[in-house]
Amino acid sequence: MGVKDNTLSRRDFLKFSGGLLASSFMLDLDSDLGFLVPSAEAAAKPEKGEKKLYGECGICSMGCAYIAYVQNGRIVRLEGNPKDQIAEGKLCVKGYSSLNILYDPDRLKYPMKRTNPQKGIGVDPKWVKITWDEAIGMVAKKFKEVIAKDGPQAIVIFARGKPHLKHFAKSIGTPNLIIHNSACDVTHDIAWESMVTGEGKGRPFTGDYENSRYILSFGWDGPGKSKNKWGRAINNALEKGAKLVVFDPRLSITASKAHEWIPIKPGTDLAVLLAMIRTIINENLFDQEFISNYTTGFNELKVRVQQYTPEWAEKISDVPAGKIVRIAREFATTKPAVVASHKRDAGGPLYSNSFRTAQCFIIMNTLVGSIDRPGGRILDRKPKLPKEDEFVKYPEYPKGVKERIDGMEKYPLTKKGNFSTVAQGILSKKPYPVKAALIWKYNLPSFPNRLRLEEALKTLDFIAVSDIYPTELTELADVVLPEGTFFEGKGLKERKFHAMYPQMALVEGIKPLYDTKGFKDVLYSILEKMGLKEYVPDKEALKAFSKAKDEALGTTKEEIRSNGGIWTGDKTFKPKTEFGTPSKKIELSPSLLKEKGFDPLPYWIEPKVMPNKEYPYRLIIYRTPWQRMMKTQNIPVLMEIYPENTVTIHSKEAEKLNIKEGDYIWVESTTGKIKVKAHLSEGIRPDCVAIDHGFGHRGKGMTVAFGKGSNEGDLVPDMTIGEMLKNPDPAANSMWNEVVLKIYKA
Amino acid sequence: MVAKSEPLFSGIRGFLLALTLVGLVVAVIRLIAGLGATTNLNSGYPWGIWVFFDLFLIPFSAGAFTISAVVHIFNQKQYKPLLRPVVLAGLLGYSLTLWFLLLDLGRPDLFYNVFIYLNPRSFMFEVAWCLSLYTGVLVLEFLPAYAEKYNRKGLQRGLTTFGIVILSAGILLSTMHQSSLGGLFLLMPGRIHPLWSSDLLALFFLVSSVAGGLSMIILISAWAFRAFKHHLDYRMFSGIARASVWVLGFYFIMKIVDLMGRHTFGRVFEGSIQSVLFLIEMTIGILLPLIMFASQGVRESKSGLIWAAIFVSFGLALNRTNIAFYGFDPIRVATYSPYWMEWIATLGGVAGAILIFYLIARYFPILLVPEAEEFAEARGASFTAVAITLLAIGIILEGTNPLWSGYGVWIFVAGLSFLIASLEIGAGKKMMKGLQNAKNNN
Amino acid sequence: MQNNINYRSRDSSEITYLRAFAYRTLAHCFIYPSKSWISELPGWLNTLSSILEDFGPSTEAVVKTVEEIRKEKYSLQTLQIEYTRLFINGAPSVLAPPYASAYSEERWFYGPPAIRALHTYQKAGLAFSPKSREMPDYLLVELEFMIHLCQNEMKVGKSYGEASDIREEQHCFLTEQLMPWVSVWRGYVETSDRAGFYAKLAALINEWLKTDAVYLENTGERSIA
Amino acid sequence: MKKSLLIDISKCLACYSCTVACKSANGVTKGSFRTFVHPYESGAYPNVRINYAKHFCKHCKEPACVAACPVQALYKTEEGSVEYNNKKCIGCRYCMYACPFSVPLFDWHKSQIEKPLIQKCDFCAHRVDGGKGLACAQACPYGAIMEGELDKMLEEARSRIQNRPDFYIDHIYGEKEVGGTSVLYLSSRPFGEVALADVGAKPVATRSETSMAGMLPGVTILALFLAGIRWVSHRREELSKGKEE
Repeated sequence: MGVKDNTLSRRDFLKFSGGLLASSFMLDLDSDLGFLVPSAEAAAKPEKGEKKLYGECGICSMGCAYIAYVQNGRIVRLEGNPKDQIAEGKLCVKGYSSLNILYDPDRLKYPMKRTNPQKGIGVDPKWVKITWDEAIGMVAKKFKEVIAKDGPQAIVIFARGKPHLKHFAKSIGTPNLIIHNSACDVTHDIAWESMVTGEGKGRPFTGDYENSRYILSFGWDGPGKSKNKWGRAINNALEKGAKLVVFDPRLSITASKAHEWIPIKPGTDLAVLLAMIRTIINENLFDQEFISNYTTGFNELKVRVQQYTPEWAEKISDVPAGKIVRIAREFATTKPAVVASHKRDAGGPLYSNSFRTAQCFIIMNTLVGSIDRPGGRILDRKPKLPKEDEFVKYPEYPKGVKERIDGMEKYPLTKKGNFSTVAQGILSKKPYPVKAALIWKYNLPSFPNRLRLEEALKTLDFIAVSDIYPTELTELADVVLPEGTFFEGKGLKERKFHAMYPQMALVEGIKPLYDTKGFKDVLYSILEKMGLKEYVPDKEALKAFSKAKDEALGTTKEEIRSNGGIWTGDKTFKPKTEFGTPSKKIELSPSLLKEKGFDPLPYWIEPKVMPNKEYPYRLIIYRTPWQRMMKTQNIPVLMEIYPENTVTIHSKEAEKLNIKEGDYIWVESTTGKIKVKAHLSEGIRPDCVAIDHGFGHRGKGMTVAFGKGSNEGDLVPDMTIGEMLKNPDPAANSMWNEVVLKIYKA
Repeated sequence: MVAKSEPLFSGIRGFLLALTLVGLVVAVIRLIAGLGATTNLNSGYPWGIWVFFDLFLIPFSAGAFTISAVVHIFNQKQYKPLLRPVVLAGLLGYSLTLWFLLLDLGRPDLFYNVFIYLNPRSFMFEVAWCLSLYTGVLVLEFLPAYAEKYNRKGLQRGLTTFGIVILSAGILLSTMHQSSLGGLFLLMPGRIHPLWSSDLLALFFLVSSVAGGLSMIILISAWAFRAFKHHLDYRMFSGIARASVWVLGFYFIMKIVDLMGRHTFGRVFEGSIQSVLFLIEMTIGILLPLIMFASQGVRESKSGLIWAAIFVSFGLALNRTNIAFYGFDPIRVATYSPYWMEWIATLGGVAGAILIFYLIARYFPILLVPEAEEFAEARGASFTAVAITLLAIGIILEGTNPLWSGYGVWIFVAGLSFLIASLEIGAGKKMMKGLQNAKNNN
Repeated sequence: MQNNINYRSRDSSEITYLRAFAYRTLAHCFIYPSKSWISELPGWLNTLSSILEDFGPSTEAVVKTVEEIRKEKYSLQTLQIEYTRLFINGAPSVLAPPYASAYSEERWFYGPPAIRALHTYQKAGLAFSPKSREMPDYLLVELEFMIHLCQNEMKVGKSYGEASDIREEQHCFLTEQLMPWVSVWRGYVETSDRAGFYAKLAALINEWLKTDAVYLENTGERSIA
Repeated sequence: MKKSLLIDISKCLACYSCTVACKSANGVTKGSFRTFVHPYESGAYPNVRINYAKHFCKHCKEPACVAACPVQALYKTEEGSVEYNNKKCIGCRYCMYACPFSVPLFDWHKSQIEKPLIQKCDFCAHRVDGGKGLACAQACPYGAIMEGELDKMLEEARSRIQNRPDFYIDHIYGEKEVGGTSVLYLSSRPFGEVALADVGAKPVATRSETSMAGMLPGVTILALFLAGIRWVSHRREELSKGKEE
């Protein structure tokens, strides 16, 4: 640029010619600099003032739509989008502080590969920055090698069950897509699918709690997890005079707002529910009209529950029979009433009987006519959009091995993978050896007994990890594929999990800060590099698909933008009269379970473990409002509020053990032990201790999170598939709370 | 003056010097690293040993204004030999106080803001200004020794002329800040144990400071004269002892009446730690020395006087610590015990003060100068004029301009000082003469 | 040294060109190591050292560092590992991110220094190239900006008023934006670099910035006079 | 217009959105907070309650901290807020003692170079994130914090109590406390349980101000008294001298 004609003195010229080729004399900026380009516009109109940018918060599955205010290319603050039915103009503590993730210096910035053959947590992988081409080439090459030598099943993919991931796994021919559902909501999933929505259709998260008059919670703590729509809903419902009753061994935040907190014995919610169902049926308090019009299997259910008297339940659960009967009556006679539920409540993957508990939640809601009715649990109301497979066609997928490394092919209903059994599957090399893994945004502490998985992953030849942060898992990776944050993506997002009516949120995104790539693109690039072009969607087809979507919505992004970033469909609520089951009714005695050889009706199952002399306490895992799983611990402000997790112990028990507030104590199970800070409280059952999730990162790359608190998952046993099968649970849940403990001063 | 044969920093003085230096180093660390890193201060106890120490040091140093009042206002000339050592001790006490305050400030770099942005409603403002002004006054009061040593005639003349004004200002400022110190605690009624939390705190602080000052006169003189191996006639303290009886008695009765008036007398015997401490304070700190000073035997015994004075000082220290710490309900749940750095800085400061006292006493005419501080007389008329002017300016500033009212206070106090100085014998005489002349002329 | 640049006798646009070239070379030395980069490195360093040599006794340290770098041989992989570890992501964590914001009060990237830099670029009529994925306070962007300013100075040539304005601009950006954080950053690099190359390079960049600031100060006075 | 906040403790779900929003809106540095939510447990198992209350500056009508501050670093504005001038503050921490609500906090963790300050809510007088209004109220997802004019907020509080008389304690904390504050609290549990103590209706500042007001007259009387004594004592000396002569 512009300096070619500047001549140099002779002496200089001699000097330079000794050093460089003449062509280098030019101050050529384009080859490796060229960040700045002359622009008359920039000088005339330097960026000032604020720009609005719409987006969707990616911290949790609520997906609140936000408005970001941008100054000088930097987001300075976030607000909830008032037009969004989920955000209602607000975000939560994690959402507000999520800018810290976007601008976190610790983020993964470029693709990297390992140069140190030695692998382990805390061992320097000696990263080397590579280009995306190289990175994807490495993954593709390795995968091809593995497929050629050991077959596609030797590749395990750990990732969320997005359609493109399922597609990727099928395209390369591996059955091993390990989704986290066994640790998340698998029990609810299967209960809903078999009873209401139909196989493979999933489950709703939505609840019209705001309009409920009687809300029952069995371990559900939505408001206490910063699910801010639910917090508002409960506050509003209470203001309107609703009654809230919470069964929970721990005085959760929801329980703190409840009219009644019943410290039930952990793992016995099922007994109370069965007795309640019996009471409601025998006293004819159920919604006759709803039951006769929209359900099947009522009589079988009636017969089944006769054995479960309130007195029987009292003995098991510590809840007085009179209380059970009273609450059952109140629940059935105050309309609308609802059993609130989300993921890791008593019906979640916590206990051996959780699947049956989840089933009872649905039965309770059905008995009072609260399935897809105002004030009840609401089925999804997504916008009617064309499906991708209508536009993008793929050839038939290769037929591979059916057996999965986590043994889940033995479970006819859940095909999503199992966090509890995968490690032992890999280690035992049964039914086949595994050689490579592709992992997307899962971290070791998300698994029960992470040490076993660490051991298993170390036996693999090749691991590729895609994440935002250098988590402890990335320390085991051979290739790191950095992903952008939710601030850096673009598109239109469905309001899915908590929507009462169809809505779409516009996601605009800022210019990515680093050389990151979305995982979907990464997957397609890998396929392409592997020579599986036929499984990469055609660009034209995708364009047509996106156009069809716009047409279906009857609007454009620009229009949505000018309307405040949200597209809203028909708001009127039309209760469903048909459901997804084969009978199109809510099946109280589901045919699907019968068909797959399971008992269709709920029955009492003892919790797997009971406190004993050596291990006198039960573990309760809970989640704080200010942390989201293992995602938000590198946010300085959140760690300032609450620098490490604690174990909540009943004050009297602590006194016995001479433990004081703030003491560090050992919490030990048969699987492992962790050191945690003690918090004394009267708000917990004396035979339980509660630990909150989200701490104990071992990855030093996350400088804020590293070394703070402990991971309670280290106490939870993983299992072989054989052990898992011993538990009569069609959902194969991970049983996070089936742990007994001893505690002692550190 | 003083035997100069002794080595300067040997034995105990060497130790003091070492302690002073270590204290200084710690203080410098504190002034760089900040309060959190170098102290155990916390949000429950934002003030610590430095402030507690100041709370004791200030009334203890009240000896300086007490002795000036005794000598020059009450005209008890026999105490003149004690004037300089006690004033010097007072000066060092106040300097040390200011040093500790500086260490304790969160933003020592901005200390001067106290003199720029004024809030006359604040007791802290009053204390800060009084402390600074009074320390200045004490320097002036000490200057005669300097002027004598270096034979500065001009300065001497000035000092004899304005000496009485300076001294009066010192007394007024002392009264003000001694009571303001108690006033500081008026803003925290709920936090101080009812045994101490009285509306009369300011008055209590003032009266107890006079008692403390009287005892300090005894202690400092005894120590100073002994340190330099001079003879001191202890019988001269009997007047101070008698005065102490009155002051302590008044203080004691006031305390009892106050407790009765607030219906908290019963709590004296409630058995809590605070009540025990209160009892110790009242018995060992007030009653015991009161009885001792009242008995002639003690008054004539050297050790008796010293012990009684020690008890008074102890009572004073205990009283201030009780109010600020033991009887204080922390702002948040917290505990406080000084960090080693706080101790070192404190001890270093005290050691430094003792050392400086020794050095000054060694090189300046401090001890055994019975003829010190004779003030010139007969400036009555001009002083009266100045007094009236200053008082007027002070009132105008105070009344009209809120921005300047903070300065008005001090101008007013200066006016009062001149007023005290003007009302003197000479002036009276002159006035009489003037009147007679006028009559005669008529 | 005998062959120091004599500010008074030398053509100022020539000096500016050399300065631009120094910035260009330093920036080039800082890009991520590749095969071609490492094979060209001795040439670049030779040139750099001969330019720097001209800038008087205050650059003695600079020249020494250049010599040191030149003498030592570094394997490509070592340099890549160190680069990644120091400036991108490393174990245990990124040690010396080359962004000004990393050394401001808050821990965030794209902090006030980035915004300040962006404003300066915009004022100088520069915008971010749409293909670049960097933040405004990235070391290379800031060095590139200095080159742009040098080029501007060459363009206006000898019209002293304008040239001195641009010099003022350079001096300002150098002392207020670049130097404060580079001096801190250099400390981090020096304590953490295991290979030694980047420690020296960082020291070199830091030294050069200081030298250039002194030069700009001197000539600034001259041009005013 | 008098700014005001109404805090409904019964609606607080301890999420700390207010704390986080306050910090980023006001650029509060690491380790310092201007508002914080505390849990308060009361009762014994199984009849336990936990309540969560946000604590921050109440912006008193007659603020003790303003009376206490020797350098006017704390001052009351027309809108009713008590603001802080960090350029004047000398860090004496008397405000921490004076505040009846234990609000001001000092940056203990900061070195002298980092310029420690007093941290206290100033009703978002100096927002750095470009936003307007009160950050905590805007952030609160649960309607536990409401921003508005003082009279309107009092009205709102009264109507809430009226609508749910069995639920709320019939008292608006802050309406009369220490002479009235700009921050009002509603609660379904006794205020003592959430560390909103009974501080009385009298402003704390008046106690010290009464005492302060007595200072100058007191000193004047003292001065006259001293002058008198001096005159008498010297006169006596002169007389005795005269006798000797």
